[in-house]
Amino acid sequence: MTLLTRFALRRLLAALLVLLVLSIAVYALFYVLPGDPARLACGPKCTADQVAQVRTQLGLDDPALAQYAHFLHGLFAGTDISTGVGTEHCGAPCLGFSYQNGEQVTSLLAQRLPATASLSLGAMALWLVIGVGTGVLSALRHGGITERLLTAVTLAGNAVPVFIIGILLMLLFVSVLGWLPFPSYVPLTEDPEQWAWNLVLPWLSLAILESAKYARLTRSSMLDTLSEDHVRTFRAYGVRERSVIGRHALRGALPPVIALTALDLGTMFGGAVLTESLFGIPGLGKSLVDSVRTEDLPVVVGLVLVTGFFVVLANAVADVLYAVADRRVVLA
Amino acid sequence: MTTSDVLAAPGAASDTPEAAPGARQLWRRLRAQRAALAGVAVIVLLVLVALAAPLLAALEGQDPDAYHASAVDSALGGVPVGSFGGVSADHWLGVEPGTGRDLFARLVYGARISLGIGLAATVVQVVLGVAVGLAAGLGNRFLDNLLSRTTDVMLALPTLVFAIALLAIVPAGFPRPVLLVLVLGLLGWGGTSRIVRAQTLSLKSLDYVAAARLGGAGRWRIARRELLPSLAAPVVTYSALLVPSNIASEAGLSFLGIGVKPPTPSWGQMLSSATTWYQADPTYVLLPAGLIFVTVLAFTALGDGVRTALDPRAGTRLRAVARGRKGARP
Amino acid sequence: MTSPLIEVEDLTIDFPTGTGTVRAVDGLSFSVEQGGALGVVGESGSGKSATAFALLGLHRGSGARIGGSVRVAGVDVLTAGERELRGLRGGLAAMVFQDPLSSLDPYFAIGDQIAEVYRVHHPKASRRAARGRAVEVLDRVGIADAPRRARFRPHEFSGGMRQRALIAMALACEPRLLVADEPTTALDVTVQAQILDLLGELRQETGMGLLLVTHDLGVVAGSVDEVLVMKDGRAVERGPVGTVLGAPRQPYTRDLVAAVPRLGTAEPRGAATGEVLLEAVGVRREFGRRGTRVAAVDGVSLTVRAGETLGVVGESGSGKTTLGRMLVGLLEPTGGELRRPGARSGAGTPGLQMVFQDPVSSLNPRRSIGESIADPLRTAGVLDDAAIVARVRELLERVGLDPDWYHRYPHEFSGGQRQRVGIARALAPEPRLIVCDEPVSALDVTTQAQVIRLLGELQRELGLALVFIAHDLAVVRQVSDNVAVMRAGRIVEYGPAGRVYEAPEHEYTKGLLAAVPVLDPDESAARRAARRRALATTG
Amino acid sequence: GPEDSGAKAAGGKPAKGGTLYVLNQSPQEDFDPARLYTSGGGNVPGLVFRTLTTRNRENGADGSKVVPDLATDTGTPNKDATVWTYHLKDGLKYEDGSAITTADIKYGIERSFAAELSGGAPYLRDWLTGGKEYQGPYKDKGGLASIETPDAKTIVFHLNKPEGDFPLLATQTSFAPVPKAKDTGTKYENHPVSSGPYKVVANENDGEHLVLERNTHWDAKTDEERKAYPDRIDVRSGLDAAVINQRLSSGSGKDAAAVTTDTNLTAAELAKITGDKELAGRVGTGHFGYTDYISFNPKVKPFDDPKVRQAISYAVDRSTVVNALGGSSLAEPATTFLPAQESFGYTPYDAFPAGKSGDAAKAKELLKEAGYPKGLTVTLTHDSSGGDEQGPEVATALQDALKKAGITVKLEGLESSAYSEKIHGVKTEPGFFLAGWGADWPSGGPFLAPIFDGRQIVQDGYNFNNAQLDDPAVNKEIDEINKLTDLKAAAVRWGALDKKIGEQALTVPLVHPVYKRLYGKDVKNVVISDWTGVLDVAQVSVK
Ligand SMILES: Nc1ncnc2c1ncn2[C@@H]1O[C@H](COP(=O)(O)OP(=O)(O)OP(=O)(O)O)[C@@H](O)[C@H]1O
Ligand SMILES: Nc1ncnc2c1ncn2[C@@H]1O[C@H](COP(=O)(O)OP(=O)(O)OP(=O)(O)O)[C@@H](O)[C@H]1O
Ligand SMILES: [Mg+2]
Ligand SMILES: [Mg+2]
Ligand code: NI
Repeated sequence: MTLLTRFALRRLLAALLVLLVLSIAVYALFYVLPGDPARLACGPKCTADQVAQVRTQLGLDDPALAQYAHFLHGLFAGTDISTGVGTEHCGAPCLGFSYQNGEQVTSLLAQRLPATASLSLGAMALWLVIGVGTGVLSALRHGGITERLLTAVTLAGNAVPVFIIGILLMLLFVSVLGWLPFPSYVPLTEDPEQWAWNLVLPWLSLAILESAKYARLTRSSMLDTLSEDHVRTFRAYGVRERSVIGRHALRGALPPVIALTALDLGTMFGGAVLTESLFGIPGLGKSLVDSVRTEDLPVVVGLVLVTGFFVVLANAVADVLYAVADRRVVLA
Repeated sequence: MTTSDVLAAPGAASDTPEAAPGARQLWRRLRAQRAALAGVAVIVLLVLVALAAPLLAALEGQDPDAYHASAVDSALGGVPVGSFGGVSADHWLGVEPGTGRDLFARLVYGARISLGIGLAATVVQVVLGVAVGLAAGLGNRFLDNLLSRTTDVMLALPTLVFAIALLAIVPAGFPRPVLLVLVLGLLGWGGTSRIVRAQTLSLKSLDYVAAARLGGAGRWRIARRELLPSLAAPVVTYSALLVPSNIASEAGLSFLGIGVKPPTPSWGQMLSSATTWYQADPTYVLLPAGLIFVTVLAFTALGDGVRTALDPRAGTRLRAVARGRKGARP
Repeated sequence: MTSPLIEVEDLTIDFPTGTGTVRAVDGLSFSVEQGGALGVVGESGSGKSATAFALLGLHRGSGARIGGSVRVAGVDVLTAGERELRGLRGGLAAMVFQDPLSSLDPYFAIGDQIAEVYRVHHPKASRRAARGRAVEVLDRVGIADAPRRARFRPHEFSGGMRQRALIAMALACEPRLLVADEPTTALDVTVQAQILDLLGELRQETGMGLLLVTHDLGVVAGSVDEVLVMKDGRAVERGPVGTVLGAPRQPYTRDLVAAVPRLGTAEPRGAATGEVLLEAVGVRREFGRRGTRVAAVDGVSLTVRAGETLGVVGESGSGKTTLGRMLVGLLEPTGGELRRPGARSGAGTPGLQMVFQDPVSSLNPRRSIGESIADPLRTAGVLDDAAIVARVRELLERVGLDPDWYHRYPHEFSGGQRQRVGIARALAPEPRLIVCDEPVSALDVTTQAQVIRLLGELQRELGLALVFIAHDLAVVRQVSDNVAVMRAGRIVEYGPAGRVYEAPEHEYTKGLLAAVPVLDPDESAARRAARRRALATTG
Repeated sequence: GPEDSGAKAAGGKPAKGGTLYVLNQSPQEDFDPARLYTSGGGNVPGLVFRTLTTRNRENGADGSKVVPDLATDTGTPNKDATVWTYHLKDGLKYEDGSAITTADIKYGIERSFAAELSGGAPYLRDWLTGGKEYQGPYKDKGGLASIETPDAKTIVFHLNKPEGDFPLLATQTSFAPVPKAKDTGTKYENHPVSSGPYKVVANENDGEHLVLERNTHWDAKTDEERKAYPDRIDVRSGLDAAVINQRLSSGSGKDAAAVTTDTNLTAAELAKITGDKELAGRVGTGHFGYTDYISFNPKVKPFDDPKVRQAISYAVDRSTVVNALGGSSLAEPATTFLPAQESFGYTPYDAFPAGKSGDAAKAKELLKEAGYPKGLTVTLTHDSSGGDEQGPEVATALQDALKKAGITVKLEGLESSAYSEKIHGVKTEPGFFLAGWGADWPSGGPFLAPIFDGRQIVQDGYNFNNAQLDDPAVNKEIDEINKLTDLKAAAVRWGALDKKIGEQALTVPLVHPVYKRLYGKDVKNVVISDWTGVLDVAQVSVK
């Protein structure tokens, strides 16, 4: 386990480095972007004087490096901002304040996270069930007509951009059949039943897309383990096929699936932009696109860092999970 | 990066390229798979359509950018006049709502952009990915760490954000398709690089590379002679899956309004403007969606076929000779 | 008398492949009495495993076509229903597979795996009872501290322990027949001897029958009553073990027996007196990072002279390959010094070449063998294209391959042929020293003999020096002038071959020599008894 | 045209009670009266903030009149309309029962000058004496001297120039009272103190979800405008446009009592709804004063040549533009710069009659005269976001129309922010681009002055006088009209001015957009004024 701890620590350090580079990249990018955040924050009819005032207010007059240093300081030590009549404190992992509306970026992120989490976690559960199930089935029926059918179906799922799947699902379930409400995000805390009903279509869209990938991965991984010697051992000892597959083959096939799940979940926590846009889910991805458009640097940096954090974290978790699940893998 | 993760997942890379087939054999095995063959046929057909777009449009007698105010009903929000989205002898596949532009002409012209961007972006991704992956796999620890972390950053970048930002930075005069190729290519090589690095690392430890070193071959020669041919298999497989994902990405960017510039038609752009019309004029959605679907399907089938054809398990194995004490090490 | 334990009649097995069908077993018949022990030997691909698998009906669902009849413990294997077959598998007949690492599920504790199998055949047994049984059989096969070790997972066991665990799994259900498919091929000689001893003891104790599949004639000698020699899916010869090995009737069997390297029969070799080509002084090599650092080679000193053969023996993991790679410059030593008088140092030293252990991974599958051999010549850049091709053809011919095979790819060759290609490649730059890393371990005895003969010829003709790495003491004996015995990264014994083999000084060398299987069944039995006595007194 | 404007009040008598749901796209991120920039005090904010004056909450053209709110009348000007005096009504209270004073109104206005609270309209800064230098109450404790509050009920504004439109400006939320003791600076928006019929009881996720309940201290007797039928108003924002329209059209459950204040029906949705009688009956139509047009910069060749501008004016095909914006029910072809509403001073004219689909022959002729017999190539700058009125749909429609006249149009589509930056910079402004202009209040002044007043050319900020017209005659006429406090008389002169400027072909008016919005089944008393063009949440009832 010490090996594992050290490995985890090393990955963590690398992750921090990656995040730092990410934030620098975003800052750098924003300096070359056309458009003036102060102008965008102030509104089109602001006078030049007003824009200048706002620019000072936002600290955009400072040299680029000073701004970045200020950002880092806020991140590690927190920062204060004037509300006019007093000051507002923004505690230690402070990502700054939105240019657009002066809100703390951390609280903005916290507001968006539940929607994204609802979308990703639900979709994940669904695609794991559909994907792994299909994968196992087609591995078992290897070479048969069932496998070919399943392969065709999964290929098809994999082949369509998510917003088309979404539209087709809406057409079918909302317009033609009328079984489902037109999706509209309702927070879980507000009404769990409505929350689930409204998320069914977004979940399905993502799950159809993703489960295709998982089915393919599970299938090939399963075929690998099914041809492994230890599976043969249990067969040779009269263990039932069901238990050979369920206990031994599936178990061996799972590590890559786990690894991929962690990675996908990471990416998805960064916001499934297209899905969120299509279904109007107020998640991280949607606000990311919005804030890039309004050049709301603090929000963009915050979102990119959160996304990056989840992706890098998921990468590391995937590797650790993989190593734990399969001790044969040497941690490198 | 999704497919890359699958391919680059530890363990998946461990397949030593034993008995891997050469190009001739590859084609023979590919030919044996009906799905892959169908994929190839569809791709060839689509490429032909793209190349002959002006010819096909001329045959129909339509210009992809010409408006036909009379073909749509202004009072009804601009839905095409006539059934199935305004299908007629003049407009073989109907017209675009709101503008009355000819759909057939736009679809065939759109093939140029969609396929062109899909293929070209893949080339950029593969070239960059192979270069970085090889360098990381062959370089010393420092270089490897540097490049691997860079790859991590690439994979962690929210592609869309940077695509939006990059598209905003570049002067408006820059040809948009080229720009899209560059954006997709420059932001999307992480997966390839990871696969290539993993493969390089596992190949590097093989005895034939050691033999080449003993024979006096330098790094570059080893990379070229011993590694690249073996890397070709996973890279080709992966590229076949990259093409459709790039086509889908172009569609996605267009969906967010940052794809090719109007009036240039692309399937993605058509699809994105069609999304609001799916109830009032389903034909308008189904045409580009169907085409993208078929294309992506064809490439995926081809990719799968290549993967199967390259799978050492598909051929007869010479495992028996490798028995003996192999695998004895705990 | 009861009916025989195994009755195989006119067994044929066909495997459909992409290019037609392969007949793996062709009209094979044999039987084994209750409690009897049959050894099945033959070169690779002769159909031994296919036959063994057929006994348990393991070909079902694989697409193989099977003809004839197979009865095991009264069950007609080919026609039995699913249920009956499951009862046979493990319950009446159990199988031990070749590779002990991959034959166990890496994710489950060993005890649990045994318990699972036990409960399949004793559905009424509680989980607890099954676990108890697992500990019991693990203890029986000599796993010390079985209750604790039962909770270990396979990767925490050594190779020998894993093989014992597999045997324990077989024992758990008290089968009447044990089918062991090359159960010791993956193990070191000392461990191999222990396992074979264990099998012998269990037979005596439980009276179960044994079918032992192996390509190693030495292994069958002391372990079975009867031998069946197979070639190309047919039985060549069958009879009591002493008769077949001592006085083989068929020419094929005779060749096979003759090809087995023997400890006692070393050709007299001229003493090496040439110039010193290579000298290692206290060479050391460590792997891993802080905390997990291990010394694979730990202070090795040796000298290789022109025209000499230095044999290096030692069990798996003792550092032989690491040493060999350092000698040719593929690995940098972390300590000590390597002197290569008259040669540049570092990889690509033309004077030093290597033949690799694994014929599969040592040739680039995507390049023709001619190109692979030509590569060092091209890199050198001295010869023009035509001259290079001519030289490669000459080399191919020299190692006994058809020069017209220049454009063939590795997968079109057999293991022995590939090893010859590897030798040709090593010869191409006209080296003065070749390090051969287990060049014959992966080969059949007959092919093994051919390759050894080839190396000997080349050495004589070209005045080559060889460092011959092997785990097989007999093979080393045949070719070496000097021998170094390695253990845990150190050389424990180093000297002229004759001296080391006839009068070993180190306990470890003595143990190794004692564990080498011999062809004579009586001798074999005597040695086993001696080993057991030794154990009894020390343990 | 205005003839079809305004929906009839839906069936049944409106009654008090129930909850009204508002489904919107944009969250009410700014709920601070100083930061809001909405015409006529806004819709949802208008429920919480009362201002000195307010818009007349009636259907159609009547709705573009200004009426008193907190004040007893729409203001008393001095002779040249530079000093405006207001008196408060009796019995005005905040949600906590304390009395509303003119000092609070003064403080509210002063807050809007603070850089911390940026975002509001610029007029006060331009009009109030000393406004340019004032930094807001946080930095400048002394206050703004040009606003006097001789007593708690009187407030006097001193302007630096005559402004007959001042009563219309006084409808903006910056005229809402803010009690200084309750001011929390940038945090005030979380719980602004209500002076209107509803108070904020919940504000989640920065205006994404608002719950408003009756303010018991609001006295209907002091407020003739707001009906305030529902007991509760629940505003849910951050929804996708399609979601909103879909929910309104199915109208199940709570959605039966729902309306939207920011989501139009799209062409595709309209196409579907038109076929459904029940749905079509639940569509409200509104006209907000807005014009989409082509803008020329005569400083850039070849647009310095009036003939070229005229040729383009003749060549445009307004029918394809209308179609691009959703067809004839969502856009009306425009030939005047002023919106087609009396309050703006609409005077019909068509300086360069292009007919329904363009007069290519006339255009070619003009081009030949201008020295381009073989046609010419120009670049049209537009916003690259799809679905925008200045977006690619309109640009490509124009491209196709001009092609017929021998004008090759290259398109330069820019990201929204880059596009605004470029077209509003005096130095970066392209020669030929798409633009749009909306009214801050229904009057010709704010419509024409920023666009054509030479003194409003901004050198180092956002400039809206894109033609960079600095015509003394025009400037003088604008000053003259501003002096008029009779808004009707002023309107007539604005109309005449529009016609006069129109003849110079500095812009090509394309369309006036029309708003079509769905409302729920249970929604009654639908009022859509021409001032806002959208359903007034203060008037609807759900019982
Ligand atoms: N599944 C299979 N498909 C096709 N051919 C097979 C298959 N299994 C075995 N064979 C072929 O059948 C023949 C006999 O194989 P078998 O495994 O029984 O040999 P063996 O005597 O056990 O050899 P070894 O000593 O290498 O284990 C070989 O030619 C082999 O290539
Ligand atoms: N690249 C490496 N990294 C880490 N450890 C290594 C490496 N190569 C070898 N070792 C370790 O060094 C020790 C000696 O290995 P080596 O390959 O030299 O043994 P060997 O005697 O050749 O064994 P075998 O007979 O199995 O080939 C082993 O414990 C092995 O695990
Ligand atoms: Mg075998
Ligand atoms: Mg070795
Ligand atoms: Ni991915």
